[in-house]
Amino acid sequence: MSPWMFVVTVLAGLILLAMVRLIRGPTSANRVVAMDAINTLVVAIMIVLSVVFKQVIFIDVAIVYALLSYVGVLFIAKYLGGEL
Amino acid sequence: MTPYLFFQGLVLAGLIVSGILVVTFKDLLAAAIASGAFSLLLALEFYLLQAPDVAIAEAGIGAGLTTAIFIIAIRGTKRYEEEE
Amino acid sequence: MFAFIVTFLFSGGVYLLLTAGSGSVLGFWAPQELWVGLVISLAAALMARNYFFRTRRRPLDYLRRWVRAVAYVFGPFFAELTKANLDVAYRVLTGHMRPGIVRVKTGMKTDAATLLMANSITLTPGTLTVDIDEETNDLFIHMIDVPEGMENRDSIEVEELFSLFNCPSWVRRIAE
Amino acid sequence: MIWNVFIGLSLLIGLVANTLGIVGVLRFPDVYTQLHAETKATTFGSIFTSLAVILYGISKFCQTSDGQYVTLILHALIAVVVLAITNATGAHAIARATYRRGHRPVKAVVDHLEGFSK
Repeated sequence: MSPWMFVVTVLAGLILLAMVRLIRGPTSANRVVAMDAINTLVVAIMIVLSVVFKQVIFIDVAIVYALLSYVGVLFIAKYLGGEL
Repeated sequence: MTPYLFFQGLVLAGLIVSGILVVTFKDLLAAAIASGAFSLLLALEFYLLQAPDVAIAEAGIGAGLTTAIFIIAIRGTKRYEEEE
Repeated sequence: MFAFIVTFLFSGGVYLLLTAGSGSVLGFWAPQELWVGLVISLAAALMARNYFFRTRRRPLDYLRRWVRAVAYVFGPFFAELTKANLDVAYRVLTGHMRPGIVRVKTGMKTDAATLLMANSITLTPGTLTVDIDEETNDLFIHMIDVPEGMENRDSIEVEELFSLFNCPSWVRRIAE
Repeated sequence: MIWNVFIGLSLLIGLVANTLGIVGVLRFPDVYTQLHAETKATTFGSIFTSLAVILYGISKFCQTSDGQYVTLILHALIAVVVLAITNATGAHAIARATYRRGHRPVKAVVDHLEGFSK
């Protein structure tokens, strides 16, 4: 088991842990926080996985993904704040 | 079981959990947030299956566009919630 | 004309940065990437020169700002981020906190400086930007551990938030 | 050889920081403190796991001088910068929306934003 694969597996376990907050969170804002944490972890996983797969093109997916998931978070935040 | 398969099992477990959450939440905004998390993990799964172009499309449509459409629909209709 | 050259050089540089490693001409680039980059940067410079380059500053001044921004990110900012993580680790393990929302006078003059300051505050120890007073550019921050005596004051100065480096003066020199 | 030590060290720091961040999200009582843990710790952890990738690219480039490792380094750097900026701004947006919705921080000793309205 290479160290890269170990790191990626632990990060996936952390995603499942963050999902506990997604289930339990008393308000919607707590759930958005959990979703934001999942976003960051997925981007980190994608960057590390491009080393495992040995293909440089895969790292571009992480950039696009980081930019686009941010749009979803901003949209939900605007709705929560009553500005939409 | 190889580490790679174990990691993919973790991601699939996250997909199943968030999919169940989308169906069971009574608060529609929370369901929209869970659906956002679902499409984020789906993009990661496409990435794992060596399809970066599909992953980019899924990140754009699932995380950005679908969340925005759901939020606009909730604003236009009704958000069922008990208390907050 | 001057705005055109600056925009051309900037967009061409970004294109070269994104496609570095595609071939072996001039070290890192494939020849077709160089030609396409030339055409695209010319088109971008023709279209966007009046939007991208508004103020009439000298080019050396711009260069100095960019160098300073990079130095800020890798030096003081990273040190404060490390300290912030030790702080968060302490709070997570012990659960000791004393939260509150405090008004901070920043004294920044431009929007860009306020943005950079707000993002720096969010990623530095124990503070999180919540809202902004748009007339005076004051920030409202959530502190996880308000020091004794601070809750009686009306507002605090931004310099009191940073202990290792003087980040506000860096931000002022970069973005004002 | 020395590169491997640095890569392992930064991977370890990244894992520890990410774990602390998620534990903080699970443990802290209200949205604001959860945002503290989430923003700082997961950004720091992702920076360090990406730093390991960058160090790997540098070591491989020193051995083989293959151009694709330059692409790896530069794009990982861009991804990290994008991640830091979007994380900070997203945390700001969530905190502002939460305050406007009417949730106050629990057990707050001071609240200057209380009477402030636009």
